[in-house]
Amino acid sequence: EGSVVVYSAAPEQLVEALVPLFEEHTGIDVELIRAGSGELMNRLRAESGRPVADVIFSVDGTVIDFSSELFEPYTPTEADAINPALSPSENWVPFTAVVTAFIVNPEALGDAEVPTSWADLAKPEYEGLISMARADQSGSAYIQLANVLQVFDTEEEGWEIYRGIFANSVLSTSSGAVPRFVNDGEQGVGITLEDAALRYKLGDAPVEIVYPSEGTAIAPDGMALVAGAPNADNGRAFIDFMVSKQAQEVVVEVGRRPVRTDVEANEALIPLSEVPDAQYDFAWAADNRDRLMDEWNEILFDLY
Amino acid sequence: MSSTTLSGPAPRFRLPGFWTCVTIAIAAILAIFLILPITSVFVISFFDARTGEFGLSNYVQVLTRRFYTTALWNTVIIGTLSMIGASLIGIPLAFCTSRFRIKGRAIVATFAVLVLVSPPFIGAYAWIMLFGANGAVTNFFGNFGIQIPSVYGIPGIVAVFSLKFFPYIYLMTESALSTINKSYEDAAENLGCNAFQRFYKVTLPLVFPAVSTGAIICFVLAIADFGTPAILGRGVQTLSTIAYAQYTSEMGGTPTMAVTISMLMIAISMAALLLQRHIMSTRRYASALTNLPVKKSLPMGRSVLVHAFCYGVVFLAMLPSFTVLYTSFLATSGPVFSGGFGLDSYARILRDSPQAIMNSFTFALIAVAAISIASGLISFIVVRRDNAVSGTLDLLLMVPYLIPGIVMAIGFVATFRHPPFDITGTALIIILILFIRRLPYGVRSTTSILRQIKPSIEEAAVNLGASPAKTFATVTVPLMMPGLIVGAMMSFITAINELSSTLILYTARTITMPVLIYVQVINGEFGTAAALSSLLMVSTGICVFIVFWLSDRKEAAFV
Amino acid sequence: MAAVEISNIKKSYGDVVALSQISISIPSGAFFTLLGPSGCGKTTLLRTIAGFHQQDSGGISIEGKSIEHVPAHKRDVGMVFQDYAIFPHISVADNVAFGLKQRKAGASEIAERSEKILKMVQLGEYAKRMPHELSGGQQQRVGLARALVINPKVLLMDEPLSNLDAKLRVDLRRELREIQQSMVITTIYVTHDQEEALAMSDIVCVMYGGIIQQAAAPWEIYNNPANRFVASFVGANNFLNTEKTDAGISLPGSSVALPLGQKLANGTKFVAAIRPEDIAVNDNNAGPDAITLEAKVRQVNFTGREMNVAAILPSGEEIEAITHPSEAIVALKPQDDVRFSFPPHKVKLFEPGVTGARLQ
Amino acid sequence: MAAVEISNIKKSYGDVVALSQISISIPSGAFFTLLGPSGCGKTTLLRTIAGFHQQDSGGISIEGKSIEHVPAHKRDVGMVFQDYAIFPHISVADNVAFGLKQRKAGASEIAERSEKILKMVQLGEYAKRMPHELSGGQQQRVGLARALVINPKVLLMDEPLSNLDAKLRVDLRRELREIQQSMVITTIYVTHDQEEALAMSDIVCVMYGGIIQQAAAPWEIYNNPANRFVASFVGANNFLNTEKTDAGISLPGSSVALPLGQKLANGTKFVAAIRPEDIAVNDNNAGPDAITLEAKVRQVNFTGREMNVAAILPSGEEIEAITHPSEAIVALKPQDDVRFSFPPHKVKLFEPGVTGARLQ
Ligand SMILES: Nc1ncnc2c1ncn2[C@@H]1O[C@H](COP(=O)(O)OP(=O)(O)OP(=O)(O)O)[C@@H](O)[C@H]1O
Ligand SMILES: Nc1ncnc2c1ncn2[C@@H]1O[C@H](COP(=O)(O)OP(=O)(O)OP(=O)(O)O)[C@@H](O)[C@H]1O
Ligand SMILES: [Mg+2]
Ligand SMILES: [Mg+2]
Repeated sequence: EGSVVVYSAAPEQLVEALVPLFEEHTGIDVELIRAGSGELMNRLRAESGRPVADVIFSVDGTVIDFSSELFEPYTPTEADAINPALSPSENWVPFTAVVTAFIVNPEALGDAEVPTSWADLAKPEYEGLISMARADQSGSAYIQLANVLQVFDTEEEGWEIYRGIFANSVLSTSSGAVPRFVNDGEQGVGITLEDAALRYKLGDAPVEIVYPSEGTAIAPDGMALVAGAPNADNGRAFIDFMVSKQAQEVVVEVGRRPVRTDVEANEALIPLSEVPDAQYDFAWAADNRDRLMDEWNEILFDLY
Repeated sequence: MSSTTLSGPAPRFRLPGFWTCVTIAIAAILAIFLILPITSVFVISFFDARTGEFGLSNYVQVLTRRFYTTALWNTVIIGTLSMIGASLIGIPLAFCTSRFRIKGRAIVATFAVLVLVSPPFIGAYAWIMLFGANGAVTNFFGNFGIQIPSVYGIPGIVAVFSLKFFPYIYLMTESALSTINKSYEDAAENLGCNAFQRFYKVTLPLVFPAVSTGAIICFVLAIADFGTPAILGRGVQTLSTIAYAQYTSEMGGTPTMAVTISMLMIAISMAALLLQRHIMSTRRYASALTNLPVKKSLPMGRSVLVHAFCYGVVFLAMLPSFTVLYTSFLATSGPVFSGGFGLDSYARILRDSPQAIMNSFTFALIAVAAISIASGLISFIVVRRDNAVSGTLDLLLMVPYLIPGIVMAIGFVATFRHPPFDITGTALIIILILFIRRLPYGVRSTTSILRQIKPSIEEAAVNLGASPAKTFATVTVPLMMPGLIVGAMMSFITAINELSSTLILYTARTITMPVLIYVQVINGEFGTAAALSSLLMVSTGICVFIVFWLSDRKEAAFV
Repeated sequence: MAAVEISNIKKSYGDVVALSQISISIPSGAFFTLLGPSGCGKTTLLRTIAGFHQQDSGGISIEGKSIEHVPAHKRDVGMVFQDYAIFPHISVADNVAFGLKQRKAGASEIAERSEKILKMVQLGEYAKRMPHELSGGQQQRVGLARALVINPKVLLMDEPLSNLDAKLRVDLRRELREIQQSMVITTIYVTHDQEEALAMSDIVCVMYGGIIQQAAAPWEIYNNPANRFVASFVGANNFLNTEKTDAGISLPGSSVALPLGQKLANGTKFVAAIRPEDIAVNDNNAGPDAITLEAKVRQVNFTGREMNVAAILPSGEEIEAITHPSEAIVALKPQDDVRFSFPPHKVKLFEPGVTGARLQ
Repeated sequence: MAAVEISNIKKSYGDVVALSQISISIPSGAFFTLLGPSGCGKTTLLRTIAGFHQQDSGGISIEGKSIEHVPAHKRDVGMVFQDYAIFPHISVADNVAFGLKQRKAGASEIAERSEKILKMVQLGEYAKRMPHELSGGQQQRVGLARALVINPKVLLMDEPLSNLDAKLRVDLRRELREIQQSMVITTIYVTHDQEEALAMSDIVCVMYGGIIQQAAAPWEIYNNPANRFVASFVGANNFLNTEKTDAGISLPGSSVALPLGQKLANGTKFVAAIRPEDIAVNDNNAGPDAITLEAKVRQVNFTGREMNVAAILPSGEEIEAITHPSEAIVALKPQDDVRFSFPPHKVKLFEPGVTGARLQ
């Protein structure tokens, strides 16, 4: 019954689990383009005259808010089942909650202790030990930046800490590579997503998951219908399916937090309630994006 | 007599000849698919990144901000050192294999070629797996308390580039050394030079054109490669990593800074090329080949040393490929290698990636078919028709060597997203960019074989009554066939491994293997990336084998 | 009617004038040779006739028909190339059949004519071979057969023997001439080897600087060169500078007058040419009417059939004699005095300059 | 004392014997030429002397000293290469200075000696040029200057003129000989051109199949060839097969006896050699003691100084005569009857076979 073109920044294992299920369920063929959210937005913008994609899938919501003209708001059929705390914007539909966490390989830390907070990461003993994705290329890395700026008393204090972390970090071009480096023992600490870290842990890697004590962002990953989508109906069906109970249970299996209130989290993870919640402010992150990225660039220019 | 002359046919309008039409068609293709995209990229770099005003502000920014100037220096330093490193490996290796009897010389040469055509990007990760802080080799030596130098930073990048690009120097120098007139070396010896003096006073200057051409290729590739410095740089910024980061930045918009930086890279490459041309223009080396060099047998002791060096170098350079091959057979549990061997990774790529595999082969094959036809015709124009157009064509075909794939791709997007040329997102745009980027390989091969075919053979056909088009089809093409096939293989190998431009142009329907490998690698999915890479290496290896089998000067066909 | 009529052909490559005002008329069945030094325009003229490039002006007609607007592949002139130009990817038989196929001849006719011509060039058994299995001389003959089989109106050959070694060259030039004579085919032959030109041709046409210097039978060319260039290019020659005085013309060091029309003005400069084989060395029988010059030996070379005595005249000019070898001459050493003598009627006079005209 | 003494040199490449048992003694200051067809081992011998490869056995000494253990770069023999081998990346002056620099000569000495030698080879003004700006003949002279400037004990030259055109070759061989004589330098010269060998050398050494066939002065080589190979390779020759019968030895078609020692057995086969220039064509003055053969003309070629009459004997053997040109001979046509005559004492007899020994 036709096809749907999906631009996805979702991790491989999520796509592998969900897409065949959707195809089986609806009979719609999925054409998937995988890339970082930055690259996907570039493409959407380049193609805006004649859109190719129908849905953008699993990107940070602020990215969508930031270029909302490229998208068409849509309310899924089962919108009621979604945790309202995870659904802050009209422009997009949450798909899963993404929790920022540290993945730590104690063996690769040398003399340094296992860090427990953002402030720890800014300490000099972690110099060169931290793996972090670039905030200008990875949506989750931008969340990390906004997260740090939000959990301290003043934004200046946040910048102070972030600058320290930045200086200690080795930047990686993609967020997927961060836990890989920690797993391989090339670096000691990775700032990453809980589910990515979980996969390594489940694979028996010598790593631990640590939640920063100041608070961590619990951010919904969003999806949205592309304005002028060639297969808009199939796009809607895709979004509907992804918030369905069946799909959300699969989400849990691969280690992600569900958005539905009627689905439980993965048992290998601590309950969401025990995670120090930063009360991450999406609107602020979206509104200040230009300013924060300019500042980020300045740090980059300073440091290198 | 005069009456016969009068009754002769009156002068009549002559239709443009076959070759005139072909020349026009080729010129049009190159104008649209080469010059137009490059021009549109060039134009972009003059619009201010923020304000959109026309001017030099981007260049001012790039040339004054410390961040960019440091990167510029890093780039030049990495390019230069890698070029020197590759020469220090490539020249001695070429000397050994061309002047001494090396057992299994073919193996050395084959490995050198395989190094050239190993899949892009994944190699740098393989180096980390071996020599990283927790790499296999590092740990092995660590057990004995031996500290291996870090693979990170500029030294690591330079080392990796030297090992990755030395085959260009090796292959070019080797072929030059084995066709150099031995009389020169005899003369030097006769005039009192010992072996070493002979090498640096006579032999080396004589192969300078080949060495420097190889070196330029190394330099250009080293400054355009973004994968290796991105992975091994650890904070070292180069123009290529910045260009790529800027292009893929979340902020989106027109990739103005990326383009400006790329222009700088092109300018550096161009400067290097012009410098080399300038040096070469003051020398001329044509000489008759009356006295071919011979390979000497060495006494046992020295022979062992030489063999160890030759095999050591190519083995070291092949290490990442071996690592990738090995990795592809490891059993996996999610992203983690669970210990032991298994075919999980292959099972996964067969399940998930048939589209990419299909695409890779289809696109490369179609592009190669087009390249073969075009290069046959172009080489005829370049070699046989000695006029302004042919000279320009020859020069124009150097351009794809100098333009990084990412720039070409940005140019394609900028040029072909408006009607009537709206082909973004189609297979056609990928095939076209493969065609234009790999065309020089085909043309170079056919041109060199056509130069060896005496024009009198074609004239003989015309003289016997065959029209120009028929002569080309029945005489020129069959004679060019070996060159056409080698050219086709070369463009196939390079087209199927193309990453930098397709990465920007691909869509779900048009994803290719190298792109998929890239995506997998940055997602940390090593197993599948390794399996895909191995598949690519095997298909490339088969082509290499065919080229070896068909071409006279074997390895020389690859440079 | 002449088989080939060339009138007023001009051809330049940019600034280089390769041919200027060439007019030739070649009788049917003649073996016509273009002879001249490198760069004199021989190849250019031949290729213009074949149609590989267009003349700037002037006309060519073959058997009375202008071929100006006939493209190269329809001109029906056979051509044998210096570098053979045998198609290397097809057999000898297919090479020979190539032109017939272009002319859409029937299969049986092709087979018959190819076989006949291959027999004629003594390659009957080689039909199935590939070109690389043939020697240079055999390849040359395939090239000849391929050009002849189409029954061309004219046969063109551009230095067809120059890539072969000396012995084979002499053998093949005999064969070539025999085939040409037996088929009675009008032939234009290009060479820079004067011996080859003299030995093979009905008419030798000496070219220099894009201009025809003389076209005549070999004997005439050698014995009656029209100008100094022909005299120097065909055969060896000594040129001695002299001048008309009141006393007439004689050579410095000799009082014997050279034969010459008396109309010339005093003070006019000339060049006297004497062929080295006409000079006797230390000939005691030379009469008083012979011109006798004293000289100092520079070098004496024995070349087997001949002796070559190079000497310096008191004027500083060099003179060379070629004689039969004799013990007396072999014994000459550099710096020895030597006496050269020759009959005045063997001396020819030319105006100075490379192409100075013949006097008398 | 001989300048170069070669004794019993042997050299094989795998199965190919390139030199077998070569012994030569070259007097000081001589111009010694190795002459032979391609592949006879000339280059191998020369390169063995230069030290580029080692002989299998035998010894070489120069000026009385064995050079067996002296490496090539210390042998002090100059070498001029066939393909010039002028270093293309340095100027003419630097090429010439190359050997002196290796010998650590002082700058002023280098400048002085280079200049002097460049003047000697008439390249004084070309010192600053790059090699590619020189003609072939000029490059050859740079090669000569470069070899001579180091004052070598022996000068070796491997076909130094073979890449040049005919006229230049003759000029340069005179110059080469003059320079060699003025510097009195022992020279070993390799060529396959018999005329060149005869014209230049003090001693010609004819080689064939890795063996020396004859080493003697040019006159001797030409007039007294030691075997059939030398007779055929040096100069033109007609070889006619014959046989000793009861009646002695004569040629078929003639009853005049050939001079010969009577010791030979009946039925022994011989080859009679007669040089074409010793044959008279249709000579009515030929006496009864001249050998006279009737033949049919195959082709008559006029080559300027000479006429070449090729004819077929009744036996089917081909015979060729070279005579002075005359109108009568020019008039001969193929198939005409012709009479060849020559004095019996000009005939030489050899045993059959390529290197058949000389009889008498
Ligand atoms: N394609 C060309 N472009 C420019 N000049 C040319 C070209 N072909 C020939 N010439 C020049 O025209 C003149 C005549 O050349 P041509 O080839 O006819 O001489 P040739 O008599 O055949 O000489 P050769 O004996 O060396 O073959 C020469 O000066 C040559 O340099
Ligand atoms: N490097 C080699 N390996 C094997 N055989 C060789 C080698 N060099 C020469 N030969 C053989 O040795 C023989 C003598 O060769 P050489 O080069 O001395 O001949 P040449 O007399 O110089 O001939 P030319 O006149 O062709 O130069 C030939 O049969 C040749 O094929
Ligand atoms: Mg020519
Ligand atoms: Mg030789």
